Amino acid sequence: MVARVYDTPAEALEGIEDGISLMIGGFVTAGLPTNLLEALFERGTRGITAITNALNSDTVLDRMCEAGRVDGLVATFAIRASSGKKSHFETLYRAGKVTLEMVPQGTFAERIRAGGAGIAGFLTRTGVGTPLAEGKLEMEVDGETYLLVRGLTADVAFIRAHRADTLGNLVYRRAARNFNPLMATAAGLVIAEVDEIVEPGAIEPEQVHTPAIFVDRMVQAPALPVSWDG
Amino acid sequence: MVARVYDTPAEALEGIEDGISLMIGGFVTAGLPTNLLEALFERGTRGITAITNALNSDTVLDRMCEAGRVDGLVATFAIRASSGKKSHFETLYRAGKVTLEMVPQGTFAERIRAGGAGIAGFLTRTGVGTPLAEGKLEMEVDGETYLLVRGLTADVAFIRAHRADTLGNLVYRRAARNFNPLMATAAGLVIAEVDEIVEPGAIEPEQVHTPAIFVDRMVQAPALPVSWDG
Amino acid sequence: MQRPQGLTRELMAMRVAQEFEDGMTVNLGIGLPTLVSSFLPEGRRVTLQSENGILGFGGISDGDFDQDLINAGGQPITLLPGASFCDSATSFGMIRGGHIDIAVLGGLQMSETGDLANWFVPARGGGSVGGAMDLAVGARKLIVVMEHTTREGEARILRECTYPLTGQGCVDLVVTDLAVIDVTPDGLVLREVAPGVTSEQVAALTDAPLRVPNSVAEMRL
Amino acid sequence: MQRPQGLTRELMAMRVAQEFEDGMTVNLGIGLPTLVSSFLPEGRRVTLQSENGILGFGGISDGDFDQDLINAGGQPITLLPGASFCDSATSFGMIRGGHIDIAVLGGLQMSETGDLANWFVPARGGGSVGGAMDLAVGARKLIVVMEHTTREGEARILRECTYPLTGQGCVDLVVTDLAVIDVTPDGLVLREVAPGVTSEQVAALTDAPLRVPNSVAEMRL
Repeated sequence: MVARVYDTPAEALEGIEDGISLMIGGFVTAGLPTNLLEALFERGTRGITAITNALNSDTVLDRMCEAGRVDGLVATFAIRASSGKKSHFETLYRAGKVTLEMVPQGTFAERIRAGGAGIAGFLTRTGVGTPLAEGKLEMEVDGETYLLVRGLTADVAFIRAHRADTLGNLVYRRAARNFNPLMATAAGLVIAEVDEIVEPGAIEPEQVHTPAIFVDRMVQAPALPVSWDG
Repeated sequence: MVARVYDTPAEALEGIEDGISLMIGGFVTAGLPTNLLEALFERGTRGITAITNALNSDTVLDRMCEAGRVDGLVATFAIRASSGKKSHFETLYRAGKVTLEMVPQGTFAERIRAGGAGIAGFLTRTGVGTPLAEGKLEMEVDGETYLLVRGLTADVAFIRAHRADTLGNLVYRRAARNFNPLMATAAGLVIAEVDEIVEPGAIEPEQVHTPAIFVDRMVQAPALPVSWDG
Repeated sequence: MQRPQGLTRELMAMRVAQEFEDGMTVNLGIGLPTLVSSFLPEGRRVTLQSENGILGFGGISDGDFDQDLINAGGQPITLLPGASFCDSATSFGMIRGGHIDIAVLGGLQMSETGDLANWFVPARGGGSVGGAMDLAVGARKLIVVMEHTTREGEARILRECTYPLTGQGCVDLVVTDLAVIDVTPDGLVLREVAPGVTSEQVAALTDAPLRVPNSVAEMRL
Repeated sequence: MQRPQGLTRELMAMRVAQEFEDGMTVNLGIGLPTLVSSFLPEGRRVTLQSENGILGFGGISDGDFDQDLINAGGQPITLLPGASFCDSATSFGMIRGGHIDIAVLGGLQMSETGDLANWFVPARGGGSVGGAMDLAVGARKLIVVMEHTTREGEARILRECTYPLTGQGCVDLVVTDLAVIDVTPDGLVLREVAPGVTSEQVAALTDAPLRVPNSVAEMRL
């Protein structure tokens, strides 16, 4: 499919309904689609299951939790082991008002890649003998124990890239890549916010990180500063 | 590890012994490490299990078969359905002198990626109900049948890239990429032949296709023409 | 019954290309399917993907040969603006992950439930699988293009394939030199016949049960 | 027994860095392990990898903050010539696939067989796993760096961990403020003691059985 370019983040969300599963790219401050998240907050969408590496306090996602828009979270980092500022998510989680599926980060990345590539599951040693192995099938291969872990897909993915062409080819900047190219493959509707949109041919064919086939919608929007309290 | 640069393909093969499993990158005419293969032929190495997308007649790999250097092949394309020029490999295969494991091409690529990424196996629908499912575990996921396929690694990989820096970061040209970056992750010893070797920093960090961590040895050698009779 | 004269390979390719809609991404298999790239419908943006890691290429190139710029059949190709390259795992991720709208494959046999056999010829005792099995299960829609019968006049559309399979229940549509046939949950349904060919002739040359609606259109090419 | 004065965090980091050999690629976990990057042995080429998709970075940056150039702990970093970026699946492919020579992780508890617990604090009823489980099973060698005891003086090196595990039998070496201990097939073996600390003191503050060779070296820093 050829991607469609929208004028504003709000317009890029047309048709998005309550109850979606939503992948959100980014790692700490790098490569977060904050414009799209702010627009989604503004839109009032509810019943979201968010699939994202981390939920930190003082982020738009945590404000969405506070506003009761989030039903559940699939993440690698959401509850701090150390004391410090508690997120709204943590408060809600401890009150049993939101669900949390904690996934080791490498397994999280691989599950999303698998989901996008038609791989229903894979065998990893990560998590064997830990609480995160609960409910998972164990298999022996060559005398080593592995967990069978399922691929992961979502209804919608919000990603952030640096440069796009009008077809939807994407290039990421520095460590803003992280989960974005993976999530671009694994959702029914993929919406990218980008710093700039250029004509086809302006990106070298060898330098495309996410081929246009994966991207449905785009909007040009500068990266917003992301707060992070360490 | 930091990659070591060798002066000639022959020298880049130092220490390679008989009986190795050998991944060989390339697709038809694109991205074949022919300099390394010619050097391996010259070296007289025997007992090779070759893991490569295709074996075509009139190639150095087929001449290695003719010379009795190859014990087996893991490939997606090796025996033609149509008549036409028979490879030496096919003659030997029909005489029971070499083994062949035929793998669907997507499964072949994914098995190598898995091998390099510590994934012991994965579930794919590809091949279900076909002769290539024989001996593989079938699993049901959400009412769909999948095959459990194993990851694949090798002792040595020969790959071809366009540009390298002295640390071992690689960039591929056009469709020469194919299996090369996958094989670079999946072998104990990875040897790359490249068109040019530049200083660290000359390749943009965003544009590296194969990070240096995967490459052990490099040699600068121009691409040889590859014959291909369609 | 005399086998009717069917479409040429070029006309079969032209008919297949009509299935492509604006904005679709398509993978064309080796052989006859590759021909389809010469007949892409004007005014429709169709993106071609090749499993060796190319998205967005043009036609076959007749310029200088670049070893590194070939399609899955090894033929030299041209690039269009906005093309991209990727590795084979990513490329088959596109295919297996359901991101390809249509794949077109050649066929040796197909069954009434859409099983496809197209890689191994028992008479020759050989064949190679290449990317066919991945395309068969992965593409959202699979079109098979093949002669309606073998050179010896034997049916290729059977109750069950006798050749080793490429995929089970994977075919959605078959375009032959004689007809266009849909694979539906209720079996095979004749959609169109080639000019000068009758529904009865098609049915007679099809071993699998074939539902023939009251009115069957003639192919428009 | 009075708990002896141990190494500072900086000295622990310095001792860990001595394990790095020329040409190695190393992943430093969040917290104390990150400090190790300030003490890389001179003259040895050590490449740093961060699981958020960076290979070949330098130290912590004190220049303008670039949101897109951070390590796994969210700290701004500098790039060295020859650095590269990749996506998280590729990055964890490096880790899980055994391409990282050494990972350094913080710890809460470890067992005599090298089990590690470092992500969940039962007293707080919380914790997050991040990339720790992948690093624990994937790195060729896993070094844990932690205080020898809790703030309350309880042993962290136990017969069995009481906290939820990060990985089973994954630790190869532990560096504490008091000692360097190898995890071997025969159990824990004391390799070095901190300056001014005796083997007896270390053994007394270690709940797991600890083999003490006849001669135990003092750490050289």
